[in-house]
Amino acid sequence: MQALAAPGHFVLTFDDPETARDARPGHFIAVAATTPANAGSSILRKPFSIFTVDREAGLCTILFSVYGPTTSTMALYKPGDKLDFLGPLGGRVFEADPHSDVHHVMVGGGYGVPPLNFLAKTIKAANPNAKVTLIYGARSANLLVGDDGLREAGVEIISCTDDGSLGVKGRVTDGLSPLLAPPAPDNGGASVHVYTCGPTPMMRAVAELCTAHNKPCQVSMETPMPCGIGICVGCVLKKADGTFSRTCTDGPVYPATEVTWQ
Amino acid sequence: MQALAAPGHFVLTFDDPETARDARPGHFIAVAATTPANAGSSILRKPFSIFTVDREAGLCTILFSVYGPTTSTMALYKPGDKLDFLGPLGGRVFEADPHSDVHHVMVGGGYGVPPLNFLAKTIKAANPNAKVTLIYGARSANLLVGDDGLREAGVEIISCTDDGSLGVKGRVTDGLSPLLAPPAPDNGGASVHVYTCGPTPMMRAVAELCTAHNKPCQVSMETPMPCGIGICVGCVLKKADGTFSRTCTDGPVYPATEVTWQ
Amino acid sequence: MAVNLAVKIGSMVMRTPVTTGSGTFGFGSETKDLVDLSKLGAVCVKATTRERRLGNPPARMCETASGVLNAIGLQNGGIENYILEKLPYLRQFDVPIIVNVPGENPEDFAYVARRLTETGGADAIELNISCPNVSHGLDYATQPHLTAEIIAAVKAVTHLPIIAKLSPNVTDIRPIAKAAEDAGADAISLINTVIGTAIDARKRTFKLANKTGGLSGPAIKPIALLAVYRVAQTVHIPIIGMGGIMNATDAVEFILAGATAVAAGTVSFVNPLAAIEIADGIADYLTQNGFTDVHDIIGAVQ
Amino acid sequence: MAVNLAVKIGSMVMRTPVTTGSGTFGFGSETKDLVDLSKLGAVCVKATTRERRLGNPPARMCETASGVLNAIGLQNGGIENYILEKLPYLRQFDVPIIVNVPGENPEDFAYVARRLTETGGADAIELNISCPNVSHGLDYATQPHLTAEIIAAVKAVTHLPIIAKLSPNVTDIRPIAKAAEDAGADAISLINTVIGTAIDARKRTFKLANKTGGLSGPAIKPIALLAVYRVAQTVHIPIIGMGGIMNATDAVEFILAGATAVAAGTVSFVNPLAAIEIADGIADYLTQNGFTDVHDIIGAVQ
Ligand SMILES: Cc1cc2nc3c(=O)[nH]c(=O)nc-3n(C[C@H](O)[C@H](O)[C@H](O)COP(=O)(O)OP(=O)(O)OC[C@H]3O[C@@H](n4cnc5c(N)ncnc54)[C@H](O)[C@@H]3O)c2cc1C
Ligand SMILES: Cc1cc2nc3c(=O)[nH]c(=O)nc-3n(C[C@H](O)[C@H](O)[C@H](O)COP(=O)(O)OP(=O)(O)OC[C@H]3O[C@@H](n4cnc5c(N)ncnc54)[C@H](O)[C@@H]3O)c2cc1C
Ligand SMILES: Cc1cc2nc3c(=O)[nH]c(=O)nc-3n(C[C@H](O)[C@H](O)[C@H](O)COP(=O)(O)O)c2cc1C
Ligand SMILES: Cc1cc2nc3c(=O)[nH]c(=O)nc-3n(C[C@H](O)[C@H](O)[C@H](O)COP(=O)(O)O)c2cc1C
Ligand code: FES
Ligand code: FES
Repeated sequence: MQALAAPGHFVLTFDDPETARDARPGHFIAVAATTPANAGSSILRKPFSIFTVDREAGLCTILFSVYGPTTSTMALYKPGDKLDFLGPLGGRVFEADPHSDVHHVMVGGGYGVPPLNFLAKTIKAANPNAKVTLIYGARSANLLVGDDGLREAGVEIISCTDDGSLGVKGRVTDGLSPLLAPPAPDNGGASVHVYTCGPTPMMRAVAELCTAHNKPCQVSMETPMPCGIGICVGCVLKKADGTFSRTCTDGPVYPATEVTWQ
Repeated sequence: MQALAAPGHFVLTFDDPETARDARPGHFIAVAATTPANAGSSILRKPFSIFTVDREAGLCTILFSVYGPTTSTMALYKPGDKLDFLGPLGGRVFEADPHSDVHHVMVGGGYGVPPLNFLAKTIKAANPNAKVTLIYGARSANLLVGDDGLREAGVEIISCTDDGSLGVKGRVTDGLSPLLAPPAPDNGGASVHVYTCGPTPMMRAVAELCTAHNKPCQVSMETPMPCGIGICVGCVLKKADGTFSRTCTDGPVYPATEVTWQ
Repeated sequence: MAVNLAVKIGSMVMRTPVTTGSGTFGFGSETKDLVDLSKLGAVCVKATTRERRLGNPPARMCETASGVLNAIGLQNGGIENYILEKLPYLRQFDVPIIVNVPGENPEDFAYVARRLTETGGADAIELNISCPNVSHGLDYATQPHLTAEIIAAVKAVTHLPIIAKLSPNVTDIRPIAKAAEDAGADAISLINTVIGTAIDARKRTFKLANKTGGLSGPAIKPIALLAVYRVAQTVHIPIIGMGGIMNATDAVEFILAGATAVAAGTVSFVNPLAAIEIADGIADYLTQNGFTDVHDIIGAVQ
Repeated sequence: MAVNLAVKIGSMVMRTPVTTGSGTFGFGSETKDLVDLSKLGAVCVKATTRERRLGNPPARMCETASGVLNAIGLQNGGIENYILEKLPYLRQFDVPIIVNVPGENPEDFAYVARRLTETGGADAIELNISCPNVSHGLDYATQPHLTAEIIAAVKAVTHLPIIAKLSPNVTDIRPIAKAAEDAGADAISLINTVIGTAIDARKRTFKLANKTGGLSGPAIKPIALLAVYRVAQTVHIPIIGMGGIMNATDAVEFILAGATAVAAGTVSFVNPLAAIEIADGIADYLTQNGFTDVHDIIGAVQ
């Protein structure tokens, strides 16, 4: 049920036909990884984005890296173990029209890559001719994970590493800028639509770049989510209108214009 | 490093020449079974009696059953894992003279059996002619553990099960009484020395029976031990003189006459 | 054999002794695909104030050892929004509704209580005089006479059962509980969260934007159990116990300490069905131990 | 580059900012095969009373979620026993000694303080006016004027630094800390344990013979951090922070909150070397974050 995607990274496959059927890119599940051995060490569920779905087989995967009690316990799971999760969760997910003549540009980092991978594949599955690019970043090449099957699906991949060990040296915005600059010579003139998920400072930089270039951008927020189901009001994002929005059930995906970055 | 002794029971072998050299029957170790996956679920160390030692190989074992976080985590240990323990701990341990002409009678239940097994083997190793009997009890036959190698060493074993599924039907005191009654026809007239370890009500019954028959009895107390090293004063036993004694460093073994059973 | 789980809080009858904890179950409709509200002993909704409140800025919550710190800041749509938008969903179910009411002065409390009474918006009113996350919120439950003042103000405008929700952040909770009883409270609920904070050593900042928050979850269970026990030795009105209840065994401990009912708080974040499953578990405990009525074990600890 | 870890508590110089917590490290000699006392910032010994005390009957301790409840009841051999039996071992090491002193009246406190002063039995005296496990123990630290009374009584008989150990079981700890400072305390230590209880649902009894106990360990860290922060905003004398410190990161959080030194309490039960390893970890933190002196981060939380 488990495969090592990169050092410290795992892909966990779980069998749930309903989730496989209903999950859209941006949806997540909330996992409680409680065992007799760790009872009490982590109280709350932890959210993980859907990485891949196989509707026929009724299987889904999540991709995770090991941080604390939940992910450490998940890393110990063996085939046949039961995954205690709620999901698919999320109110507003990524919206993309595979058939429109836009260049879909995804910009991800860290555990923001899995849902973008899902989005890229979903667009390509609906329209193999859609132009899809995934820009993603990491400190170094061996932290880059989550691009499985994308090249095969015809997705262009631009990797950016801080140390230049793979692809563009620099940040994801260094990879993104050329695609936004008008006239966009390398995108055949199509308008660009940006989708981003990853660490907040990265998303903020991406969103501000898009705003500067007047390009639409959807951001998927990764605030901690104590419950994931809308009852704690602990996951909020301050919106541009001054109100607080629950990222779990009102998001996690928002138009960049609705988001304040405080 | 691990073997299943009976359903839910494990024998854990650890490599520590110093403990193997120094441990005497009644000594215990205090285990902290902390992993990233269970951080915080159990704060305190938990005591486990030394079950066997192999001085040449520098190996020791403990025998445990699965209750809470510590033992659940220990049950997951794989060969090569590091055991975080303090020990051997204990101030006063079992005192037995293998060469004196006494009938050594051990009465145990539950996790009281491992240290008595150790004691029985130690006596027999020093004097193969010593007369040693182990009486032990459990609700049913498949909960009886800890008698490995005793028969081979010439120890007489009397098992008592509540349901009569093995040995004497009834409690350990039903097995003990005949050995104490004067004249002791089946012990060749030797005086009897009793050693007991197990649940408090059992030890109390054994101690009171010994007192009634005027036989010496050593009890190994199993109070919870928050630190095991004498600094918390949380493990105390009320002694007959009214003072409180730390079972970890002043015990765990006491002459039955010193103990109050409140 | 069937066991009786029904208890009374003032005139409000609960089919099981387990309610949700205010602020830990929203307004009931959030979990409509997951929870059949009619299986709850009662549903206690999030704090509802006279005016709409936006709440505190994020970060609002963080985890601590066996606990959760929160500083939500009473985000809610206000009483009229509750009556128009939340109540109709709740009233589809045959379950008593407890509305949690904070306020900054006696008039606020009385206003909301009156509107709830006029509109049939509640079966009981829980006066949240102990919220540590807004200024003035906590002050009332720190002084017996202030506690009494709020209860009297609300008592004057409603016939609904009044539940005084008390704070553990006091030197001695007993005189405050006594003042609540004397002022006419029909029940006491406790504990609200324990005040605390968390610091991020790497960033050298507080983890919560509000700096301080309220601690809930298993970490506070020993504090809550003692508060319930002490108050049970002091007053004659029923107690709704809460603080770290994660399962039926925890709930039984609170009942043994003297609680007539209990609330599932933080645990609902992990398992939104907790309040229902805990009630089932209490029934099992009673059966296994030869009791036929939950009243047999209220305050039975030795 | 070497970092400075030394701090001063009144006139007492600690080589590292980490002491042991009273009652969680015995009298030092218990761990003689494990711990070199001279590597500690200070060694704070178990409560020492005028007369010998037997302590409470067992069960005295039990585990709770991320915490430990204790009701030891100040078992100790009394001040003369300390001077004769415990002090000689401690004085073999080059380490300051803090003696924790509880008492039932001002005279008791003063008596023990005077004996310690006459015999060179301590480098600082920690007044335990906050022990929740004996009657009258807690009362002093619940009222500013009682706190001041004890400190004044001790101040009159000793030139040694006086540390007032405060309780978290109060409505507001700030006026009490202020009263301690005004009465002449040289430092404040906090927090003592949080009052609580635990119940065994199966047996329907309290888990502790004393019924109630004091909660320590990671469960109370959020409560302790806030108490330290608030007191640091209130007084100008140094604070020794404690409550749930398990590692150097926890210790840094307390220093950021405003503590000048910290104590390793319950953690010593798990790892008797904790106070030494935590000091090393604080040095690493300072180095990694570009600081050269622990004073640079005292109270630095934003
Ligand atoms: C909508 C959403 C989707 C997510 N999807 C994924 C996903 O697909 N894959 C994935 O691996 N994670 C994902 N995350 C993040 C994941 O939920 C958290 O990392 C979670 O806290 C891990 O739980 P834990 O119990 O293992 O660690 P925790 O106990 O929560 O954390 C342990 C320590 O590590 C720190 N920490 C936790 N997470 C991180 C981090 N990401 N970076 C740096 N420090 C951290 C904490 O502050 C804490 O000190 C997602 C989060 C959100 C909000
Ligand atoms: C001197 C001494 C020697 C010991 N030697 C051994 C030994 O050799 N082998 C061994 O298996 N154990 C032994 N024990 C007992 C062991 O230390 C405890 O069972 C320990 O609490 C287990 O830790 P845990 O974290 O797994 O469970 P905990 O978290 O401590 O317990 C989980 C739950 O199970 C209950 N529980 C714990 N232990 C028992 C028990 N024994 N019976 C019934 N309920 C229980 C607790 O009350 C709690 O509710 C010894 C104890 C002492 C004092
Ligand atoms: C996120 C959160 C929000 C809360 N909001 C409220 C509230 O609005 N009104 C109130 O009286 N109590 C509120 N509480 C307190 C709970 O109702 C309960 O008293 C407390 O959390 C202790 O119980 P627990 O440990 O089971 O959660 C809130 C608690 C949490 C965790
Ligand atoms: C078993 C035990 C005994 C204690 N005895 C004392 C004591 O004698 N005097 C005192 O001032 N504090 C005593 N304390 C309180 C600690 O010194 C400390 O203030 C408290 O435990 C919080 O810190 P911690 O969470 O790191 O343990 C004791 C704590 C424990 C757990
Ligand atoms: S995570 Fe609880 S409301 Fe969003
Ligand atoms: S277990 Fe701590 S003193 Fe015995």
